[in-house]
Amino acid sequence: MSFVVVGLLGRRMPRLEWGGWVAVVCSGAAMVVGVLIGLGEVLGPATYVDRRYTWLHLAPSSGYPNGFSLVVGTLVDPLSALMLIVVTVVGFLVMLYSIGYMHQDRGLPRYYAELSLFLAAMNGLVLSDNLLEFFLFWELVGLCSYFLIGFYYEKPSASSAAKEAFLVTRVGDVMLLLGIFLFFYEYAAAGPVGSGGWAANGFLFVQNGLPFLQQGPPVATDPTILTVAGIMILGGAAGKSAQFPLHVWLPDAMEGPTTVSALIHAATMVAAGVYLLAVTSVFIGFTATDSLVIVAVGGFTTFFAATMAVVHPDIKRVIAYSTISQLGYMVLAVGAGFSMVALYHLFTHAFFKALLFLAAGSVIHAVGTQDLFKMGGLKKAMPLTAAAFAIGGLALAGIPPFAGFWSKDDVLASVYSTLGSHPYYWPFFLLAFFSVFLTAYYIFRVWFLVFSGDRPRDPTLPPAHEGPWVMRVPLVVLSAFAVGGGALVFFPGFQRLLLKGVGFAGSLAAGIPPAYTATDLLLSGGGVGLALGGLALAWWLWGNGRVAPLPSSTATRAMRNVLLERYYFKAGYDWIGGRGIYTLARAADFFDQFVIDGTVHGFEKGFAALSDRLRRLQSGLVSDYAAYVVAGLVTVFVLLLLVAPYLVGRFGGT
Amino acid sequence: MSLPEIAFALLAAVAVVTAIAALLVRELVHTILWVAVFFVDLAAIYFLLEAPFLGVLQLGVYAGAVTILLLFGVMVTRKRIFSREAATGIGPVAVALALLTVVFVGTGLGELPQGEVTIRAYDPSTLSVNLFGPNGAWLLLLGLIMLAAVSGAIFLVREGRE
Amino acid sequence: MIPILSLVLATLLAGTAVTFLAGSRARWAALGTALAFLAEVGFLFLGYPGWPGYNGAMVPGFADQESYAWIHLYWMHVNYTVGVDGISLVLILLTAILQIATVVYSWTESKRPAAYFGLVTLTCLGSFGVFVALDVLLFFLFWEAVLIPMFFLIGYWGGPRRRYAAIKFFVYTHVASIVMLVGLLALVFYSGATSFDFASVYAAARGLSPVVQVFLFLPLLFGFAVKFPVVPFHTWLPDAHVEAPTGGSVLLAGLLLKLGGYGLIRWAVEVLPVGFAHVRPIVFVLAFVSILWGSVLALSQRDLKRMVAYSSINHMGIVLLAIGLGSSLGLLAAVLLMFAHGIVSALLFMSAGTVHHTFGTRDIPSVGGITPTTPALSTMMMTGSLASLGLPALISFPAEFVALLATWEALGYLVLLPLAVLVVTAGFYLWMMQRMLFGPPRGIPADAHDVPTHEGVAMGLLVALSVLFGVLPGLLVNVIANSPVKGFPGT
Amino acid sequence: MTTLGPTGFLALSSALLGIGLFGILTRRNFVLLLISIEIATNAAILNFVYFAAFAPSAPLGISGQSIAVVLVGFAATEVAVGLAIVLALNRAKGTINVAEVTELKS
Amino acid sequence: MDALAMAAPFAPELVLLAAALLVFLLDVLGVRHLEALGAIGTAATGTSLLLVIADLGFGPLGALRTLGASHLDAVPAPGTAPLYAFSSFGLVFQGLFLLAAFLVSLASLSRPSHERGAAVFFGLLLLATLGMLLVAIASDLIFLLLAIELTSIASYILVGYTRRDPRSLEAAMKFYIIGALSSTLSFFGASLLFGAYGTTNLYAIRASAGAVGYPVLALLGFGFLLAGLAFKTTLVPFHAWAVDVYDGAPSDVSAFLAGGTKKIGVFAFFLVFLGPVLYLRGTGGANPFAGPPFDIGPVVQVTLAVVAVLTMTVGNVLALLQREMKRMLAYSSISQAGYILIGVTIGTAPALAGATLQVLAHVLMKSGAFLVVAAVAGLGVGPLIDDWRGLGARRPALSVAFALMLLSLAGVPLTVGFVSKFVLFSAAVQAQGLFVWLAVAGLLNSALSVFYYGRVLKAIFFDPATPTPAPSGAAMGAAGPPPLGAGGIGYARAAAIGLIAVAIVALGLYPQPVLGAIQSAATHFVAGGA
Repeated sequence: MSFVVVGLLGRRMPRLEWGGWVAVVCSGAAMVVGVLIGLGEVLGPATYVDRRYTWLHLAPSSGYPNGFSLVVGTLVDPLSALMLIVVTVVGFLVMLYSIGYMHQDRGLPRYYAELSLFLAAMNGLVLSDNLLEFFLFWELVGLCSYFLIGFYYEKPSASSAAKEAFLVTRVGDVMLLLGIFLFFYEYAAAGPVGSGGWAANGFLFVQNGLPFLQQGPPVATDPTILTVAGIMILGGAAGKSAQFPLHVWLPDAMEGPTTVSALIHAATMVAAGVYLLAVTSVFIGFTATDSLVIVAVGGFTTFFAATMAVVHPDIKRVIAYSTISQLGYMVLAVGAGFSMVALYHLFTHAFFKALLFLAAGSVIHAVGTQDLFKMGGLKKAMPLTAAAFAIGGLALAGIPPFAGFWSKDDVLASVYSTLGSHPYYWPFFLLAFFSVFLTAYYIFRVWFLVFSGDRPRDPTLPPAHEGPWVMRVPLVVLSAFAVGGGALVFFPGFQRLLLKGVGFAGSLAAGIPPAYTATDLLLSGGGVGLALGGLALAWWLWGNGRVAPLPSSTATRAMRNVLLERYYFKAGYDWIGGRGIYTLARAADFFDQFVIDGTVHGFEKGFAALSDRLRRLQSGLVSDYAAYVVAGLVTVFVLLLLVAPYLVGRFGGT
Repeated sequence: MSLPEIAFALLAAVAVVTAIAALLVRELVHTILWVAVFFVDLAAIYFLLEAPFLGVLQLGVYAGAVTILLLFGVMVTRKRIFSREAATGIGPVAVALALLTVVFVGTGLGELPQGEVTIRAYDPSTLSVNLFGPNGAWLLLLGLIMLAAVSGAIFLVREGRE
Repeated sequence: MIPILSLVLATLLAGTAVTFLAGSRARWAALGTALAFLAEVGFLFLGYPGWPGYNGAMVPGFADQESYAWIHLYWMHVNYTVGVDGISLVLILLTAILQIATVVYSWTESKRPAAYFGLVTLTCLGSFGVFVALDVLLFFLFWEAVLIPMFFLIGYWGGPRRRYAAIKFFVYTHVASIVMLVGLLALVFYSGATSFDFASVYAAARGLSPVVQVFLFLPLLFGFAVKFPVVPFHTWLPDAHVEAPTGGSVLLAGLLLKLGGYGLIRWAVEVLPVGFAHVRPIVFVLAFVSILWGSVLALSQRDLKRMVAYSSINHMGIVLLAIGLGSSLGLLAAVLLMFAHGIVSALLFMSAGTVHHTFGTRDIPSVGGITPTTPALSTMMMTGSLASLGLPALISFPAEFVALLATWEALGYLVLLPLAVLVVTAGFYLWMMQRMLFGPPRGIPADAHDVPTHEGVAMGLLVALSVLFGVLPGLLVNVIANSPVKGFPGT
Repeated sequence: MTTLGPTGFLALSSALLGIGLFGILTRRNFVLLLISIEIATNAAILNFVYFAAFAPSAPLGISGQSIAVVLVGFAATEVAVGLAIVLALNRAKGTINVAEVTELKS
Repeated sequence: MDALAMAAPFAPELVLLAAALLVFLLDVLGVRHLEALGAIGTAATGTSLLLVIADLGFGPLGALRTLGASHLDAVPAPGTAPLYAFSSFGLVFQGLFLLAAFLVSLASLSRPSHERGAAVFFGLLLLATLGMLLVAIASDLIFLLLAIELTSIASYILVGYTRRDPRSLEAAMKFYIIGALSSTLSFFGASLLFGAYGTTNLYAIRASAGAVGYPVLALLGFGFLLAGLAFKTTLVPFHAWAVDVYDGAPSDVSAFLAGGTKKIGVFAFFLVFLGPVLYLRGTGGANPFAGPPFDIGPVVQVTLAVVAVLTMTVGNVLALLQREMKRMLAYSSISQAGYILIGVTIGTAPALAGATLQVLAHVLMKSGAFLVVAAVAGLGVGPLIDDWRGLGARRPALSVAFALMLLSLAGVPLTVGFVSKFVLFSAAVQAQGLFVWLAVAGLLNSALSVFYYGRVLKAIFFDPATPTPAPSGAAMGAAGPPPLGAGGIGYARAAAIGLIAVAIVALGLYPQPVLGAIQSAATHFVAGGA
């Protein structure tokens, strides 16, 4: 059934303008199927549909008494159903939006082809029934991301950003790969299934018809390896989800079309990292160290990215930093042991972030620039967009009753609930908590800069207007999700999706649905208050179309520069990658050419010199030749009578 | 010291001296003379060793034919007859090498039974029986060598008339 | 039974002869030969267990074995013995594919075409021979027989420094062969094998003491390592690759390097398991150094071909590593990786060749943004690069995946090194793609046009294959896995 | 019956050999080279004659003298060939000084 | 009838002798056409070759067999040893010698027909060949040395045969002086051996080797012989003459020297040194220098091994930078001698067989190479390797043939040069122990040799032609005789070269028939059967 989805999307060779419609129709069909599957899981009892095909197989031998096989297959379970809904719905909407947004671009067939391939791969990732296949699609998704970031490949910055994205996520991928190896080698061998070790079992999420997650947390054999495995998997997730310190690529990835940013770099692909953590948290049960590291990464990233978003003048980058920040919340939640909460936030975030991006896209489409300080007063020309952006912003900022409030609040609440037993989480919780304020501030800074006021700050901007209906419809639909998506959690079916998805029964299900005790209420209130404060600050600073509200004192300027330069991380990486490694490579090249090859040439030269020296003995004078003969004779005698007897006596014959 | 030994010592000394003299004198014609003496001296040694046939042969072939051949060669290339022998660059090395060879050969002597050794006397008839009998092939080969040498030498020398 | 292997040899031999004599129609002769070869290889595959559609029982040992007396002296029995197992079969398939691709790619070669195509065919003949030979001398003969046509291909059709490169190539590999020959001879005579046959040597080598095995293994390792090539014996490779004509580079990278891997598996690892086990640390060091060195150096290259050449060193380092693991999983990975690298490096070298004659240079910084001008070329180039950096659904991925998996299994955290190098590998390919394919157009001559048809066909074939086997690696794996893994401890 | 100790005898033969070698190594005149070779050859001939005494049996010993006879003939032939070469060389290059005949070298 | 029966085994030798005499006779009678005399020489060597092959018991030629099978490898009764003996090993070598002579004489049919002295050329060629045949049947040291001298003296003249050419005469002079010196050393060595063993019969020496009364004297004798024979075999450091002589001599003669006469030294080495190597074990003797008693056999082996390695290495190193083609070939010939010496050093039947095959290969390769050089010189190409540039494009067939010879010299597979080295070095490995290092040294040397052969191939095939192409056959034709057939090379020479090229490949692919004969011969020889 789900292969149909993949298959449908796999057929992707749209041509010209209406090729986009082909893609839209395909993704629409995929959405229908995906949503149907999702609904099936929501409405009915949780089912696990697993189909498997052997991809690579080694017959049993002495090394592998049970043989060794790698399989591919599809697994539909609550978790994947959830993701499937997100992916297909957002995917369809973005596709639709693209029709309007991208209509004047060259290379449309390529765009739709790549986007479709991405959707196919993303679905494949979601539906994978084992880590190998997961990894396979994971990489494919990364590839599509690479292509789409570099869509405007004539722009050096775009191709450079694409490369950066690929490379940075590659670092994560490599860690993930090692994590996979570690995890299965050390752990599944002794796991609950244990019918001959990991080699026989492959990398399945599912054994004996049941997912691992249904079989209870297994016993770890070597906690060290498990810890390392967890950190490695976190590394993979951090790469994909742009967590510190592998976050640098995501802002640059905004070089791609906005639609791509919406779909890939906000809603789906970047969430795959969180999805990965959620999946694996279920069946490797991160150790305490792992959890702390994950919490630390998540909490710190949340704050870290939010600070950078505060000052940035590029509309898309601000949203990108916000994505990083929000992903940080999710990672934080996973680390604290609340995967379902993370997924919940993932779900809501996908919609409102896509909404924000699409709205931003709409703006960019209208005014042709991404510079916030050139925009202004667009509220009148684009009321729908302004509204949509506001809804998205509110959702992001966590103002009730928008979707973001419920999930973010849930994250904070659930993390807070662990603070008692894990005091080390405190600083990260506080960072995340304070980030709520920053979030509200930066997103509304954007809103005010773009929409409030009467006229654009840069008068040369073309007059703005709303996009065609294909662009408006997705905005509306997503706005609806952004408003009401959060409340879905109060539906039991959706709850079950989250809970079953991460394989925990009730006792561990704190936070789903949010339980509002007194503390929680205080927390929520505090959060909302912070958000409102941020909003207010934004209004106070930017509310009426001002250009530069703050005096550029030295202190703020320096800080601003640091933030704009992203704490010099990018420069540092560039230095390492560009200067450091390249210099090393040049040095190695020098070594290769002059030392290794030079040694060989040295032999050559040595022989040549010897040859030359010997050649001079060939003087042409026959007496010399006779002298050689006599010298040879004497040498022979020396050998025969002195050297050889000595050698033979010494070494006892031949 | 017995008489043959005294005779041998004298003859040997003469042989050595003449050989060295032949190589060191400055004028080629004198060299030929010294060589002739050297060959005659050797013939005497053969007689002493009770190999009269060889002695005669030495006189005839070496002291006679070879000496005359050498003289002939010297005469024909007479432009150079009285020229001084060119200075040698490897004199010391040559002496050293020659001496080393002599030393090594000399060590072989240490093994030989010391003291008097009786020289076997063979009369020429025994020799000829041997020479034409079981070892006839040697002479046959010598004949072939001479055939090749003569035909080749004539060819080389005849060239001038072309 | 049809002596199918001899038939193939005869086909190739006749093909070579006909090609040499065919004059201007040589390319047709070469193509015909290649196609006939491929057909016969297909026949071989159908008869081999593991291939879909095979219905016979799995035969341990070698299939299609033939043996005839060749040089029989009192003290040595050399036979003409040929046979295949899964490992050789896969590499033979690679030979056939690359032969066709090379011939098609070089379709318009105008400089002495008869000789060119003849030498190409001869190279493939030699490679085939290496893969089927089951006799020490026969193996060595074919091994060396590959050298000579390649020497001429580089030296006559190559680039500006071709003569130097040709001689360097020849001398390096010849020295290695010689050391290897000593090893092989010692193997025969020290083990007291009754003949030069693989089976005989294999059986006799069981009785050797560990010390002797180590001493026999080392020269063999050296001989094969140069061919691989393993750092620090690699410096012939960049020069040879850069100077060789495209067809030559393709065969060099695609086939010749595989000879080293195959030789190591067949004649060193399988025959001398104990020696191998003792020498493994050395093998690992060499492999790791090669992996690291190859990719770091690739990073610093400006010449496209040179970059690909160094990446070959990197990949073959992984092959060596996989072989060194001494597990059947590692062996599988090694063979798979060799096949993958054969296809991918061929594709990349063809791309480089096309870039060179389309844009007049291979200097990466001086050409850029070629995608709008030559979309087909840049697509295929991109596919090649991505395949080479191990992207899933392309051919290298399953191979590298299994290789790393096996590495982890055997070496634990040491796997971090090849893993980390994967990033570097991705780095230089992406850097190259960013520079050459993307960005604003730079250094593109006015008359530049997309890939010529014949080159496109050749490259397209390889692209298709890399996708096919990337998605369905099982096709090859089953064949490889069905070859009895000889010589590993416990088997 | 003559008796003669080997020491002096072999001293003579080795001395002659040494002198011959010395001559070959140091002389530049072709004719002198020929003479040097003859001196050395004569040392060998002397040896054969003398070692006849050491042979295990008389019939074996006689071959020493036979060899000497043959060698004398051979040496003469060799000298003849050498002289032919001297003459040809003298005609072609106008010199018989080997130090001046060094066109072929290195 | 009795005389006839006595003479029958010597049929090959007699054919040559008769032909030589016929040539001289015709010369005297005024018949001086090169073609006529050359035809006699070619026919004689060819016939003789057939007779030798027949004597070896080669089936189809059985009718021509003149040597009774019972005479072959017969062990002579002690004390009655004649000066000669028919060993199958010797016959094999006779075949090799005759092959070289046949090829050279065939190719020489294409020498410029206006050239003077055809009679001397072919007559001496036949006499030299006769000498070589006699070497191969020698069983007596003096017989051996005299036979060598026959060949030597004939070849002194052959080298100086182009009488007007000062280079040729200079070569003859050097050849003569070093040759005479070496023969003196050989005879001196023989005299010492005669003193030590009381006989000059090699089989007797071999048999009584274990009971030598004066080991040091014997060693000295072997040392002198080593030096003397090394001259012929061009071992380092007794090699220096060879380069100049091969360079200065007419190329056809160089072919004969390198491919033919040099090999008598090899055979002589086998004949003389196999005894000490194989049998002088445990005989001991007071070593005047080193104290304790020692085995002579290993001592000789060590010495031979050193000389072998030295020869290979120096020959190769010297060839590296050589710019003249003939000198390069000469040095390569020297290094090849080193390989061959390995066979003697080891002294086992496989080693002997390998060395013999190497000799065969070298006969083909080196005489072939020099014949090509002669042919190319006839096309007006200069003596430097650089002068050969672009020849591959102009004369593809000739170039390919030459390439085959060079590749074979380098020991590249599918050529006979490879098979011979393979058998030889595998024998070294088989002998185990320190002999393996001989194989390693040999193989490394053959790797080294690839450098200079590769350089030549590069010049011929890769380098562009020299800017001013030398005048071709047509231009020369205006001044001299009409151009020769086969594109200025001459049909006979082309045939000889083609024959060699084919043989190189054929034997490289399927050496079994020849190798089979060689192995049984070598086995007999080592076993001590006369």
